Amino acid sequence: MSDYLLETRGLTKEFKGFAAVQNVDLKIQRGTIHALIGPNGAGKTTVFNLLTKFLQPTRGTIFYDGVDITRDEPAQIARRGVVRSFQISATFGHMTALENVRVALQRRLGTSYHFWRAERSLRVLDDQAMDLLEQVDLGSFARTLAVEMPYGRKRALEIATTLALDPALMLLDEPTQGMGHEDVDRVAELIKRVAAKRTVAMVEHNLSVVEKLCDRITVLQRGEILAEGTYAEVSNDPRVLEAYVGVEA
Amino acid sequence: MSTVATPRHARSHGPAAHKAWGNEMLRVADLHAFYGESHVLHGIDLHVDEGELITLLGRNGSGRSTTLKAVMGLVGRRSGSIMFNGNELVGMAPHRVARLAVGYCPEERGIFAGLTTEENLRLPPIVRSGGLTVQEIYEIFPNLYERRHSPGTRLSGGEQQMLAMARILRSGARLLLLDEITEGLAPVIVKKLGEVIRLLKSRGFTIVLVEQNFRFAAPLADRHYVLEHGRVVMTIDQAELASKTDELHALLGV
Amino acid sequence: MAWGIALLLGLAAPWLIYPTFLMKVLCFALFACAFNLLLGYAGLLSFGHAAFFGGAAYIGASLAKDHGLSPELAILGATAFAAALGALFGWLAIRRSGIYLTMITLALAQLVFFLALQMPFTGGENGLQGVPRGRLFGLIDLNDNTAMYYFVFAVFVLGYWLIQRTVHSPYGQVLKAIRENEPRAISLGYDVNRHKLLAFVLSAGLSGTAGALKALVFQLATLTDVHWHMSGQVVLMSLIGGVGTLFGPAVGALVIVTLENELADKVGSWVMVIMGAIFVACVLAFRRGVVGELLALRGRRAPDE
Amino acid sequence: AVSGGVVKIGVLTDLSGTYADLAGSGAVLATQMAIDDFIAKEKPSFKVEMLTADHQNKADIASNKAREWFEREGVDTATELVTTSVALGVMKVAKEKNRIALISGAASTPITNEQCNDVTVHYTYDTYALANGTAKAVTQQGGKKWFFLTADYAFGQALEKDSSAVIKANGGQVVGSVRHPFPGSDFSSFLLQAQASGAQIIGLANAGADTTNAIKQAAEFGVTPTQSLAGLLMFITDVHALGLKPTQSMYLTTGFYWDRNDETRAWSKRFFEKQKKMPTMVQAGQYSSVYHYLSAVKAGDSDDAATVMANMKKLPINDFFAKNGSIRDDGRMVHDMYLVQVKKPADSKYAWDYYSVKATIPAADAFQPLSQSRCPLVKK
Amino acid sequence: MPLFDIPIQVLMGQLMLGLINGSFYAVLSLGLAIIFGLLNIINFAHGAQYMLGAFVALLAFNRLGMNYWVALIVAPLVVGALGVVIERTMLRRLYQLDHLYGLLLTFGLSLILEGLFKNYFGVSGESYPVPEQLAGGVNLGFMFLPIYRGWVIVASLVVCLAAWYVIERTSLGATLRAATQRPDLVQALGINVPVLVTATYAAGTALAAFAGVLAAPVVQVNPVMGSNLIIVVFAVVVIGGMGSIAGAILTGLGLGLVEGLTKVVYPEASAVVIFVIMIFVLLFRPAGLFGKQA
Ligand SMILES: Nc1ncnc2c1ncn2[C@@H]1O[C@H](COP(=O)(O)OP(=O)(O)OP(=O)(O)O)[C@@H](O)[C@H]1O
Ligand SMILES: Nc1ncnc2c1ncn2[C@@H]1O[C@H](COP(=O)(O)OP(=O)(O)OP(=O)(O)O)[C@@H](O)[C@H]1O
Ligand SMILES: [Mg+2]
Ligand SMILES: [Mg+2]
Repeated sequence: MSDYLLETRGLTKEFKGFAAVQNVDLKIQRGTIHALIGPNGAGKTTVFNLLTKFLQPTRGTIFYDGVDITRDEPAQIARRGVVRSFQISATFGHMTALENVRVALQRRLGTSYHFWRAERSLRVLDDQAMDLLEQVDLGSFARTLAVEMPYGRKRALEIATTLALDPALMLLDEPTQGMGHEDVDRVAELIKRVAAKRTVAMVEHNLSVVEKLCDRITVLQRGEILAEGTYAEVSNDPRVLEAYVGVEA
Repeated sequence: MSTVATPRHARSHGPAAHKAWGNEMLRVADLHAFYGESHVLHGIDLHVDEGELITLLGRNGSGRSTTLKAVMGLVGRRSGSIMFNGNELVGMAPHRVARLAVGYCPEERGIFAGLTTEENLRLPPIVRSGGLTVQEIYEIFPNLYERRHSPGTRLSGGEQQMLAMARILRSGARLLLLDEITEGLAPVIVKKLGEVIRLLKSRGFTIVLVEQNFRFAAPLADRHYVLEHGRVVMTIDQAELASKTDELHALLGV
Repeated sequence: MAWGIALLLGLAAPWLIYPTFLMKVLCFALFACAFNLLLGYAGLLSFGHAAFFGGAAYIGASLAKDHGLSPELAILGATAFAAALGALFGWLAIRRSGIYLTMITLALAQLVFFLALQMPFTGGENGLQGVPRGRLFGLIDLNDNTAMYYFVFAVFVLGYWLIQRTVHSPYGQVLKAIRENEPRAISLGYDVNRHKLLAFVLSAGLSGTAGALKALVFQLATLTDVHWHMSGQVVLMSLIGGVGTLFGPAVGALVIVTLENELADKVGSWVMVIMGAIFVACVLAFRRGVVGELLALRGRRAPDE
Repeated sequence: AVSGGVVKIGVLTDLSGTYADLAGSGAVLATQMAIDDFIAKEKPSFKVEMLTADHQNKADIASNKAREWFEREGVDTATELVTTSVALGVMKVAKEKNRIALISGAASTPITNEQCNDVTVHYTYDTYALANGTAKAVTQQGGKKWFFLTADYAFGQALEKDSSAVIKANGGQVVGSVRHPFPGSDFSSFLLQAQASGAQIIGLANAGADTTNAIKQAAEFGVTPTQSLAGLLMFITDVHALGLKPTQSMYLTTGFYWDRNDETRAWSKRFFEKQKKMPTMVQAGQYSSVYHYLSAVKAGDSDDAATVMANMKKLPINDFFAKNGSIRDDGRMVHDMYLVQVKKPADSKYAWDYYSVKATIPAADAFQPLSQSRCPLVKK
Repeated sequence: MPLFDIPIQVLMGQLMLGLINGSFYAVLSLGLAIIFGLLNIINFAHGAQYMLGAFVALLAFNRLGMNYWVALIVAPLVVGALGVVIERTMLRRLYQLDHLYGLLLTFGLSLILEGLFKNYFGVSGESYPVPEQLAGGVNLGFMFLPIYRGWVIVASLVVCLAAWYVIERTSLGATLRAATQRPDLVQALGINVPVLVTATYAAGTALAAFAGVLAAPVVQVNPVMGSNLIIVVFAVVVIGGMGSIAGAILTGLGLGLVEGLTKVVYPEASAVVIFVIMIFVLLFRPAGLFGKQA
């Protein structure tokens, strides 16, 4: 078994001759929290989209747990245990928080095509769903429709939903985006907690969150890897300071 | 959002009322902005006098771009007051704002894929006399002249950035809202842009500059506003810059 | 409780209202509810549902008339046909989304219309006439209007039950999730296209049931049932009643069929204009439809309902 | 006696669709005229009421309405019933409810063949009469080589088949045919094929807008006058809509022409005053059928279907519409038909002066002979 | 059927006729594509607007004695004005919503228009005479081509080329193309996008009316002339893909030709051939022949 849970080789994505991601060799180590940072448009979200097959890479291969998954369908990737969150909050708006989480849990029952079964058959999942909601402090929101929840709570719900799949690898795209201080801290805490048993890759602009959480950081710029290392290494890299922070150290 | 009332009334008092502000060009007061349900700006206050250049600094996501978009009317919802030369911009359609001689250069550059360089350049209508001619623009940016017939999106990042800026210079806009114009550009082009900005300043343009690249912005600006979580957390005049550098670095997380 | 009352009303109705009219309403109500399963619960607007409804009407009529099948078998056969057709349509259409999907279903339905016009067994523009209602399970003579009514009512209740069960089933939950946020549903590991396809098949199949039933009630199947105006009409029914409400389309069907019937001798040629105006009014002002507006009203009064 | 002292006549027609011009409100007017004339002239002991409805060309609406009329309103006869799918549907309901269906507008022969029943009268015309009349007359006059432009569905195919048989029987020859999709708006391609076929006559085995478009485009492409067109199902409204220029010299068969004699002129002028259009054969036939029906009710002093039918079949029909008319066992009302030729624009002297009557086809020859009937009611 | 051994000349004739029909498809799908490009709305009322164009010409001729050439200008203006009203009062309120509502609204409008005309003018319609200047025909050797038909090809090609030129080669067109890509940004650059949108819808409907006037002397002018045609045009548009203006025009012409050929080889299929092609195109190129892959 390789040390790396996820590995890309020469990953490239071109949009009409414009390379959004170029030759990216990304290695995510098992059991770590790995951050992807970089200026806007550096290609972070695109990398995530490639990893989860929302986009087809133009070139390059992706290995997950040693298996080549470059040709997998998005849903297949998810079933392998790679689950992502979205940059813009992605909940199921007109479903309650509980239902949001339950829909994720439900896949395991294998009844997703059973249109003749009663919804009652899903109640067996309620306890587990409640559990997950409690984990992200949403216990009191269980019966609230997702649209009616404040932004920060929605992101928490999204994380709970992601957790429901018990993913081996979680991909979080700017989990703290659009949150106030308190929310940021709570979500950071949460990520730390859930990352205990799994591998996490995240895109994050909030460097203090990155510093607090991440074991390893990859800095992207214009679709290419600019630097890689621990927070200390990266934050002292003059190229990073120049390109990302915009100040020469 | 009760403060909205004051500037709006000021307008109804006629020209005399805003004369009192001196040659102030733009005043933003208690500006809130929303994207759908997320509340991004929490009461921004700032002002720009004619001929001044100010910068908006802050980390990613602090709301700098949103401030510019809010001025243009490109956010989902906004409240508060934005006075521009005696006109209230809140509630005004974006094209009317532009017609008041406000030029906007978005952070993603917004070069139109289906258009050639020259078509991109000629797209914005002339809103005031005194804009640069296409000839002058090509003199400033010779690269653009060379590539004038190629599709806008085939240009390099730097060229696209020049094009995005050049495009608003032609229209005669007097207030330029520039978002991260040095983003992802090679140092040599950044330097070039610095010269252009100086040139524009000397010609009397008023500029609001959003920058990550503090080194680029510092020597150009008359005043800096530092934003965090949609609020102005610090204002630094050019003169105070040296004394406040540490504080600033802390805020910017450098 | 409300369902109990509705059920009782349905059982008593033929003594109060003209049964043939009621049967027509029920057939269209089932059709509209089935259609709405796709529009309201899977978020897919088909403009080709006439193909399922009318196609099944022909198949059901032919099975009963030319092949001498009993009514229940004819209906089952027609349903299976419509479901298969739905699978085919769906397979082609879900490759695209939004407006494209709508246009594709419309065009495919046009193909079915031409087939219906030309195939020998359909009787061309004369339609398939004189379809025997036959004996249900070989026992009950459906030529008796009351018996026929209760048969239609039973099928409707069954169909409606199946739809509401589908909506509130594990599958329905996934479908709802897909409609709310498709990329998110994919990222949870659901094969979105196959779920959509199933919705297509179910909706088409039940539309077919409704079509075959109607063919038996009126003892004929004609081109009207496969014409694209029929596809438009079922959209209108859903829109009037309330897209995304379970019972709304049935109400919409009642409204439209009543209008059609009443307007026939009152306004004559204005029917089309009036239908068009209702369409426009619904889109501009009452997008929630009758039932949707009522639910919203009740929701406002009792927010935690 | 007449139930309730009232005879109720329901006019179920197309008020808004394709057939609104040839039947539609004109048929309603004709019915009202028949009722008024009957009451004025015969002074019956019963009252007569008329109901109308628009079936929108939908068989289910029609049969639903008919059923409701029969069951709830006590309507005694459903009349007009243009378009065959509607007629067939309503016939079934009439049979079930033991009322009468008086068909004027529908054209197809199954009405009096496979699908016939003993409560239906097919009054004005049918496709056999039209095809037979036109094809026979044209062939006999030397139009031996035919090409068919056929609407690709049952009705068009039936027209083509019936006509072909007649043509061959009269020594003619069918050199080709082309099936065009229905509805079509562009016939130029098919006309070109017809042109290339070397036929003398192009038979239009279609109806309505298809026929008018084909005629119009035939003139445009110079198909006419080198080749002649024969409309197998055409109404005076079609000629009116097209004008005489493209239609001139065409042959067609009709059951009625307003300008045929003083009697037809007198009635048609009354009709014209109200409708601002001259009557089609469907509208004139509608008048005649309703009048005849009421006479039969009076004769038997009953509105019971069997009695009325018996009397309708017994009484001869001789009015401005029909000469030597009688109703056969299969429900077919047979009467003289007329072969007409459309006038050249120069020969048309006044409004609606469209036809010159070339021949009268006697009732006995005009319709499908009973010997060929596929109607089970016909005892052979 | 003795049609497979058709001489080449007949085939040429049929291709010519296909081109004529293709011209109508091209003008109509062009209008649809323009509207779709900027408004993201499938204009279901396109067929009704085409019918309206023909009727305006017919009525103006009957009632006012207006000649064909004037009608060719006036009818598109009148229908375009109606387009302005529709966009301003109705469509405008739907842009925030799912695009399907635009489809439903225009569907309702088409019912209203068709119904009104049926009421007032009956269903058989009337003939519109071929303008004197274009009466008669020329013998091309392989076929007799009515001069009017030749004019149809020329006029539609000219209009299509003009539309293509305006959109692809002028500054107005540049603005339009930019607005389809980023309406918000274009507006922020000082262009009145709402007016542009109104004008675009009006122009699209005017094109439909133009096609209607062109068709008036060829087909019987009646209230249903548009509703059957439009479904075919939708198929044309799906096949072409909503991507490009040139694509809409080329697909329209091409499918006219294909349909023309089918009428000779297997006429029964000519009504469905376009739909069959559509299925195959969707199987192999879901975005259409010229559409941008999603
Ligand atoms: N579908 C697409 N077509 C064309 N270009 C695209 C597409 N998606 C992304 N891009 C371009 O690819 C580049 C990388 O985009 P991406 O979204 O990955 O950036 P990012 O690093 O996530 O930035 P941010 O921090 O703003 O989220 C950008 O220039 C973007 O405009
Ligand atoms: N279209 C949008 N929808 C929802 N949220 C948005 C949108 N655009 C920006 N935001 C959010 O608003 C906040 C402020 O964004 P803004 O773009 O103004 O930041 P910024 O200071 O310009 O930073 P940078 O450009 O470096 O990302 C961020 O949290 C961002 O995620
Ligand atoms: Mg991103
Ligand atoms: Mg920004």
